[in-house]
Amino acid sequence: MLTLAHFLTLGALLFCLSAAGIFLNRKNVIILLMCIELMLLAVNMNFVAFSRFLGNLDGQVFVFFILTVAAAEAAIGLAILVVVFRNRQTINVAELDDLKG
Amino acid sequence: MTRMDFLLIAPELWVVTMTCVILFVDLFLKEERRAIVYLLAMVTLVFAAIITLRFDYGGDPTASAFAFNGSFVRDQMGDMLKLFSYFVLAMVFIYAKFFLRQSRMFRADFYTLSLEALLGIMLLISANNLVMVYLGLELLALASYTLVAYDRDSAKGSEAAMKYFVLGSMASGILLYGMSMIYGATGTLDLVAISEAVRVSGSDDIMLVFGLVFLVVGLAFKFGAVPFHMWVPDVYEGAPVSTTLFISSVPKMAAFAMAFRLLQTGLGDLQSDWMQMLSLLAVLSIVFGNLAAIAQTNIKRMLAYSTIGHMGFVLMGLLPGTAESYGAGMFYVIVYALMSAAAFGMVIMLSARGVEAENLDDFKGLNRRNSWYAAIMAMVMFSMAGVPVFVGFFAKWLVIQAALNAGLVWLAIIAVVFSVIGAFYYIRVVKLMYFDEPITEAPIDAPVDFRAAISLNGVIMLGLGIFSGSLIQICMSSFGA
Amino acid sequence: MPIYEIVFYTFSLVMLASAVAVISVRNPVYAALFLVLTFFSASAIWMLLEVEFLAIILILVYVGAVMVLFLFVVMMLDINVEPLREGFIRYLPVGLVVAGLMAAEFLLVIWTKSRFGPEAFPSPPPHPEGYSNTQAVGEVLYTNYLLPFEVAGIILLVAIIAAVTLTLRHRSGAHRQNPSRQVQVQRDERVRLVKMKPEPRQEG
Amino acid sequence: MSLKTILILIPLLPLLAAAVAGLLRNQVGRAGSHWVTILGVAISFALSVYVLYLQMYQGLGTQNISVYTWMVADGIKFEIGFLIDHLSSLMMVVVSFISFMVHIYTIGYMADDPGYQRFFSYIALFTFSMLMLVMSNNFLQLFFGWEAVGLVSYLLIGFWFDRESAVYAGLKAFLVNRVGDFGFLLGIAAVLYCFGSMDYFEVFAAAPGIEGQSVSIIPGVEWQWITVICICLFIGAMGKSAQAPLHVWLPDSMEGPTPISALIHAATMVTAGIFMVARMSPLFELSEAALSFVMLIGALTAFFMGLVGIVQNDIKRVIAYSTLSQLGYMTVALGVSAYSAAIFHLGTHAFFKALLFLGAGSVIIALHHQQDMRYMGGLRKQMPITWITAWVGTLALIGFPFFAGFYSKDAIIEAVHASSRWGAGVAYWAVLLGVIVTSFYSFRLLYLTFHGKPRYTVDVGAGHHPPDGVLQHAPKESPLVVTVPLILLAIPSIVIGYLTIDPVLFTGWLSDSITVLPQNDVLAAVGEHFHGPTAMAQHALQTAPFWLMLGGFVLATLVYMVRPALAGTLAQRFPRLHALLENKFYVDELYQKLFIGNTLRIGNGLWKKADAGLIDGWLVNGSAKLVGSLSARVRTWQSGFLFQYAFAMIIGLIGILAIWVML
Amino acid sequence: MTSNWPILSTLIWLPIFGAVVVLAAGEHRAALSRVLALIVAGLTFLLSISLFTGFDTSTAAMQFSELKPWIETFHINYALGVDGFSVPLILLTTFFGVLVVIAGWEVITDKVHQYMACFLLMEGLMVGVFAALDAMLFYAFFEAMLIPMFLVIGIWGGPNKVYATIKFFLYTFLGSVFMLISLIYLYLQSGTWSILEWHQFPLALNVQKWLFLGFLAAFSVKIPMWPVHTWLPDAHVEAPTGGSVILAAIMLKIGGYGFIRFSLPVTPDAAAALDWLIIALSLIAVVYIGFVALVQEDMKKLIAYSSISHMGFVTLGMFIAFGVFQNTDSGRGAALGVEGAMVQMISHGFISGALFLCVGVLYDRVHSRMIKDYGGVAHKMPWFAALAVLFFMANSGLPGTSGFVGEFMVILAAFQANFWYAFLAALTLILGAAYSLWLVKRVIFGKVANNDVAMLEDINAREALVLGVLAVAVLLVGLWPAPLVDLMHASVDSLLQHIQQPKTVLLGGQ
Repeated sequence: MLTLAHFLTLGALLFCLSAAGIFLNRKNVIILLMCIELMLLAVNMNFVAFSRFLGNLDGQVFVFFILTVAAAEAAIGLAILVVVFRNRQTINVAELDDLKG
Repeated sequence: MTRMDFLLIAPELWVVTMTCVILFVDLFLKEERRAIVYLLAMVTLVFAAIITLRFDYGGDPTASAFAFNGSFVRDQMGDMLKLFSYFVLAMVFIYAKFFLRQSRMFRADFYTLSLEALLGIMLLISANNLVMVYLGLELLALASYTLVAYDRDSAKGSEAAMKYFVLGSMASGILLYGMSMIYGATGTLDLVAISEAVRVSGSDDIMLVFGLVFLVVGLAFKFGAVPFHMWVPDVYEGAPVSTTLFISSVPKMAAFAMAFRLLQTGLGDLQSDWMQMLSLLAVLSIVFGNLAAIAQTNIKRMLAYSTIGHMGFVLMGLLPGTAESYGAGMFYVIVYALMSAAAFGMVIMLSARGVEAENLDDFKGLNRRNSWYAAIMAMVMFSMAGVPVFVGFFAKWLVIQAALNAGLVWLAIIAVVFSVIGAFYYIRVVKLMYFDEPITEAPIDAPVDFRAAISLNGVIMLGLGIFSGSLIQICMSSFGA
Repeated sequence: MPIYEIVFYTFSLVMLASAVAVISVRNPVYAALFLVLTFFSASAIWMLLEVEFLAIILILVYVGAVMVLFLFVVMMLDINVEPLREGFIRYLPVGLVVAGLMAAEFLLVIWTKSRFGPEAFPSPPPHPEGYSNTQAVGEVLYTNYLLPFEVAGIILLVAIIAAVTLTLRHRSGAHRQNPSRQVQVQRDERVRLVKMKPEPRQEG
Repeated sequence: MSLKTILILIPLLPLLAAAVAGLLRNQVGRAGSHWVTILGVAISFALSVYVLYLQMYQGLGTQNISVYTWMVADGIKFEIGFLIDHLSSLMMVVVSFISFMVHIYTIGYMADDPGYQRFFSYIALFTFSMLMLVMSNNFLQLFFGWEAVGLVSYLLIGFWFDRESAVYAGLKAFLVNRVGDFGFLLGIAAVLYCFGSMDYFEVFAAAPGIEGQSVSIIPGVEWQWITVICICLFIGAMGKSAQAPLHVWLPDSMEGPTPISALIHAATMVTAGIFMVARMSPLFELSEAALSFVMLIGALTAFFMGLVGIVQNDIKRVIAYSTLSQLGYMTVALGVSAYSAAIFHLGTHAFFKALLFLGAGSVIIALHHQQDMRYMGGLRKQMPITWITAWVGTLALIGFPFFAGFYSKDAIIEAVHASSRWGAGVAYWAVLLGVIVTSFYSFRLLYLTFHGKPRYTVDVGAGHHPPDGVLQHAPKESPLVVTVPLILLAIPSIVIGYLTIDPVLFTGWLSDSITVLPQNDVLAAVGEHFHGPTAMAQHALQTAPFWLMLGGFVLATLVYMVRPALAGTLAQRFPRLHALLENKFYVDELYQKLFIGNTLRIGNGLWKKADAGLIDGWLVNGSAKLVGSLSARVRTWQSGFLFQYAFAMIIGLIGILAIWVML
Repeated sequence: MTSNWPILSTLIWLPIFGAVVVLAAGEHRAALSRVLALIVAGLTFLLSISLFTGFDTSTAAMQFSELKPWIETFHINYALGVDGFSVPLILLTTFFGVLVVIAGWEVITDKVHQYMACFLLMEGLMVGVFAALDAMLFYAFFEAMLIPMFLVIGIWGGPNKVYATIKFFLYTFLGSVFMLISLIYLYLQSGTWSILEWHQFPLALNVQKWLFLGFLAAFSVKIPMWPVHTWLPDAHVEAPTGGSVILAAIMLKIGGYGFIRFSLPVTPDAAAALDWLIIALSLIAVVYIGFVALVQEDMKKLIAYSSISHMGFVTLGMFIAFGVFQNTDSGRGAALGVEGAMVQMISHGFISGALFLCVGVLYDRVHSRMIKDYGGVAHKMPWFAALAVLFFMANSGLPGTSGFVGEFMVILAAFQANFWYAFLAALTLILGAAYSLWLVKRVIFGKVANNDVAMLEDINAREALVLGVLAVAVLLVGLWPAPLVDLMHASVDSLLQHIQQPKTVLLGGQ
């Protein structure tokens, strides 16, 4: 029988994967943006599951907003990405280290 | 939806309207007339203040009014924070204009984005359910990311924006995860309802604590508390100083309000849990921020680490969870915003021809070049260091008092010891200004509004210190202390 | 209802696998496509939970808009696929351990039966006949969540402004005439009068 | 003029004179400065005599007069005031008279010195300080005077401040005195502790009350309070009166101008200790132990310092060691409770020792500041007055019958003989043998200086700084301002003992000031055999001291007149002994090593190692460095890599989760 | 002037606003700023005399009190008032306020207006410290004072000024934050910031001990006590003459004043329990620092170390009372100790101020503070030499000078408690004389050492005025300390009465 825990597990694993994706990735920033999308998906999974198991629509509404924001975020993230690329001709994460110390 | 709902959000409505107006007006403005945008932005702030002040609570400072099904709340704390946000933002606008003009980045975008961010801040301050918290936060965050990358030709700026964006999004992901747990545990998104549900279910619910951890981490990121602080120095350094100026000041007030709403209004019953988490974060921030700041040569970066230290103090004000401590935290955050604005204002003032005065050495011999500005900077630095009678001291005092009152003597001792260590790098700035010979003798010049603003901002350090009673009174009464 | 579980596990596995792929493949285009797959699977699971409206939105918004945007940018930037670096390999075990630790912590909490188990959260009854998830969400959205809804709109506005601010640029290399400036130019901007001392006459 | 006014004027006039001479030195000029100070001291002398007259013939009893309240603290009154009784009025006369003489003498002696006004200012200031000391009616003022004379002594020894050795001697004198004052101050503190008062009368009245009360300063050892007080006070006296082992400063103090040696380091200041003990007799009488201590110290000083005097070549140093020895005599007298004898010897010694010093000064002027006796000789012809007065002084010093010193010294020896105090036997032999030593060095000095053949040559073209033994001008008798004081001092050196022994020693003239317990009253025992000064002098022929003195004379005559080579031979025969004496028993060297060297080593060690090294270097700068290095390390954590930032955040998240959720 | 004129406020704010006015005179009107500063300082001093004349010595109660709410939320008041402890110190402050202005008259040529303003500011703040009756107000003044001093050392100081001034600032700052914790704790317990009410507030012994240590941290650094004294030599050496003077003459006194105002009355039982600590540290200061002073090669450093040593008497005198109570039935000597400590503070103010001015006089001419660069100064500067010798003698505690009075009283008091305390304390008689006079020997006396010395000119009228006034003060206090001591009798008696009653008893009765 599928319980809430199953869905939450899914969310949790997705969350961990996305987090690992962020700190393991050394290649390009686009993957990072994708990981963020994954993370939001994980959260959405939780909300949806809770919403359903609680019989309460608030969670779904929240997911709706998250999706909206995620879209806006993606747009801005990509815009920044473009700027980075224009300035540095690379979007390699490991090369973005002018700022440190 | 009643008329009352709209009355309550009138300031927000005004700001959003004006943002659109500015956006629109800018389309038809010639390059030379850009100043109109600036004027409009200032007008926006002034009227926002007036509108905010018009609202009457009937004399009870702790009363709150709800709108839109309880998703929006007006109370004295929120109004005060908003008013100070307008004020500090006005300072930011004045300072930024000078910088943007000089570095040829004077576009309407800065003002529209800042005003959008302000809107985010205002919403965050007034948010009373998790959705509103999230949206306010994102509104603020998205505008901030953009502002960091505002100088499109700056490699550092874009790098900073990228880092900020990735880490910020990750933090909001973490925060959302926490929210989902809270939602799951209580079945509601409304903070008041959450607190009622928590009262019913009891505070030892693992689900709540689990969610709480994520909320705290999300908040810690917003504050820039160690170990979620990594973005702070890079962003402060990489962003154009006009943006740093903004990021370092106004959003801190929103972060405070957000923390208060989430932790106190929503999860007040979990105080014993989050107190310990926050105290850990506070200690780490105070220790780490002050230590790392010492080794800096870039003033923006130094101030960034100093921010981390200061946010540790704000957390210290939050964590005892008493009315007095919230008052202390609120006072601290307001004071910090003012100090930070002044400090970066001085950085802008020294930036000649659009080249940022990033290095501490740019402050060398300032006293010889212009003793009044040196005095202002000195006041700001002493205030940040927490030397009486500057206002920064009173902030530290209130916070330490709150911690002691909660029996956290060890925390207070760590805090004061590291504030002494921190004093070192503040007075090093004073040392550069007063004891060293200037590198350049170039006169320091700025428009009259800038000079007036920075003078006012500097004098506030002293004036608000000597006459700190009323502000403290307001902060305390907001929480019923 | 084994079919229910089969569907769940299938899509779950697909989702997780493709998520792993997203973070591990070298080519960002593949990554984007795997991301699409992830979202698609998620959408299916949401369907399973009878959250139809969001499931559809997920496909529409993400797969239809966001992912396209991603792909567009990936293509536009013409990023070359770089080899894995040595540092990554060295760092990987630690990273995996940490990720594993995190997952373990999460799961430990989630599998606390007393709190997350069926006793606390019994399986929801299926929706009654004629229930429209979309309608239900919509009703809440335009009443209780009116203010957030408006704010979401503003967020999108910010996104627009941001995108424009960051990426719209006049080509710096191109020489363009600015007619209005040409018309409005003043006399003293054109001609600069220089006052000089007369040169002393050279003797001899 | 009331008595109080007179008494105030006595010290105040010299003070005012000193202020005028010192502060208005350019306005009053050289003559002005000596006139004003001499006038001040002269009036002061006259008034002192008047007070003494009142005391002796007008029946003016003991007067305890308060001038003003210095302060009141903790219920204790600290006052400035005068205690006038026979002892203090006698001391006032002695002090002001000697001072007066020295002032006059100085006009001649310092005639060419650029610091003329300063010098007068100093000696007038000294007179003030000394008078304050002797007139005091309480411990505070006593201490004030005590230190003030030390100050002036310091200034005067180092008067020629471009002479390194003089400045050094002044410093040494002050510091050694401070060592004594250290004890003295503790003594005063102990007095306050025991009696709760600073006033002599109150203290003396309460003194018997603390008899038997003891204190264990070092755990396990019980001391009588009264002994502690007395010994502490006496340590002060040891410093001021140059008793061994705090005597080292006095010979060096001869670096100062000769009038100073006469005034301060022979006649007045150094006797302050003697005076003080006599003044404190009500306390000392209560402590046998302290008195024994006093006696033994005195005996030690009297004998051994005399021995050192034998081998010195510097004329002033010989007299200085003689002074030390004589002070030892006085101290011995104090130690056997013969306070009056000590005071008596103090008085006579003041005259003849001042005389000797001024005589020596006269010689020194004549020889252009040559002080080494090896370059003198045969001066009796050129300087008859000096010669004769020097003979008078010498006879008085060695205790030739009828001369002043005879009476006082004989009385002391008799008193010691009569004493049954613990250690009195040793003391008796010390003072007895001291007589022959005294006689020997005194005649040696006389012979080397005035008799025999001149050991100097006169070379008119020798320049301003001729080598030793060469003079630019032939020596001649000193001017009147020098010789008159010599003569004026010679007279009392002869007669004062004869005239005053009876009242001072035996008829209890000092009994209003000095307390002697009946069982300690050795003078009474001596007095039983006293039948007038003439008889005493006649009787002297039958006593040991006289023959010992004569022995010294014969020995000296033999060595220095009859066979002048003998001295060198003796020195060669006993090189160790000679070196020991020549080097003053190596006390200076010992102190140099033990105290000065170690003090500097400790100071440097504490400074460099503890202060700069440990506290400042290690703790203060060390923690600063620690913070700095921590800062540098912490800084590197901010690597600039996005993935590490994210990693840190996740670690933080995991950490918090682990702590609060898992635990 | 009417009796309810807020004289204390005037004394605080007149110099502070004066400083603003002087600053406004600007860099290019140096002469004007000098004159303005002198007028302000002089006026302040004249006004402060009314404190002395109007002071009622018969009561220990606070006088000239002022009370206005400041931060009402936390019951913080702008509360001022003076008693027998504060009046002499305030007078000392205003007195030196005038002197440093005169002392810096020609010497300072760079940024004169800021220099003068700093000193006026400091003057006002220091008066504030001595007059504050509200702990927060006290703390505010206490800390704010650091800033002008920090600037003074840093701007007009010597070659190593930065190190010295930062060390000074951080050292004192570190000490005082612990006091802040104590103060806040006291407020939280008592609900008031009024120092006087704290005096009466009962506290358990171990709480008192912690509070006491908090206060100790602040005041021991300020005064300074061994082993937290190392900032002082550096600060003194690098500071300009005026800075050294104020530092030595007044700022150090604030530590001593703090002990009297806080440590003793607020935590009497802890003070009684921990008096061994203070006494030990004081005696170490007296002896150890005496040795260290002896081997100094830098005149200012020597004087600085001697200051530490002398301050040892202050702390010794204050904390000897408990020993006295224990050792004697009458308690005689306790008041002597406290009053001695106070007198020592005043006297040390005069003497060390004067000594630093003396060094300043030499430094202005030769630009060296090293002892070896001098010798035979008396030949060229007889008047200076006379005054310097007087001050050095006073420094070594010569009777008749003010230096004697305090030391004498404290040694007497120490003897009432324990022979060895007095024994060690009295060692200063030897050590103090040794380092003072050895310096005199090397600098003032001897042959003219070098060309620099040969070129020296004697002090001018301005210098003579400053040193002369101080000489008079030193002698006056030395010859007649009664008026000074009488000022504080009532306050001392009441303090001693107070500290004899254990606060813990009160607690038990509640």
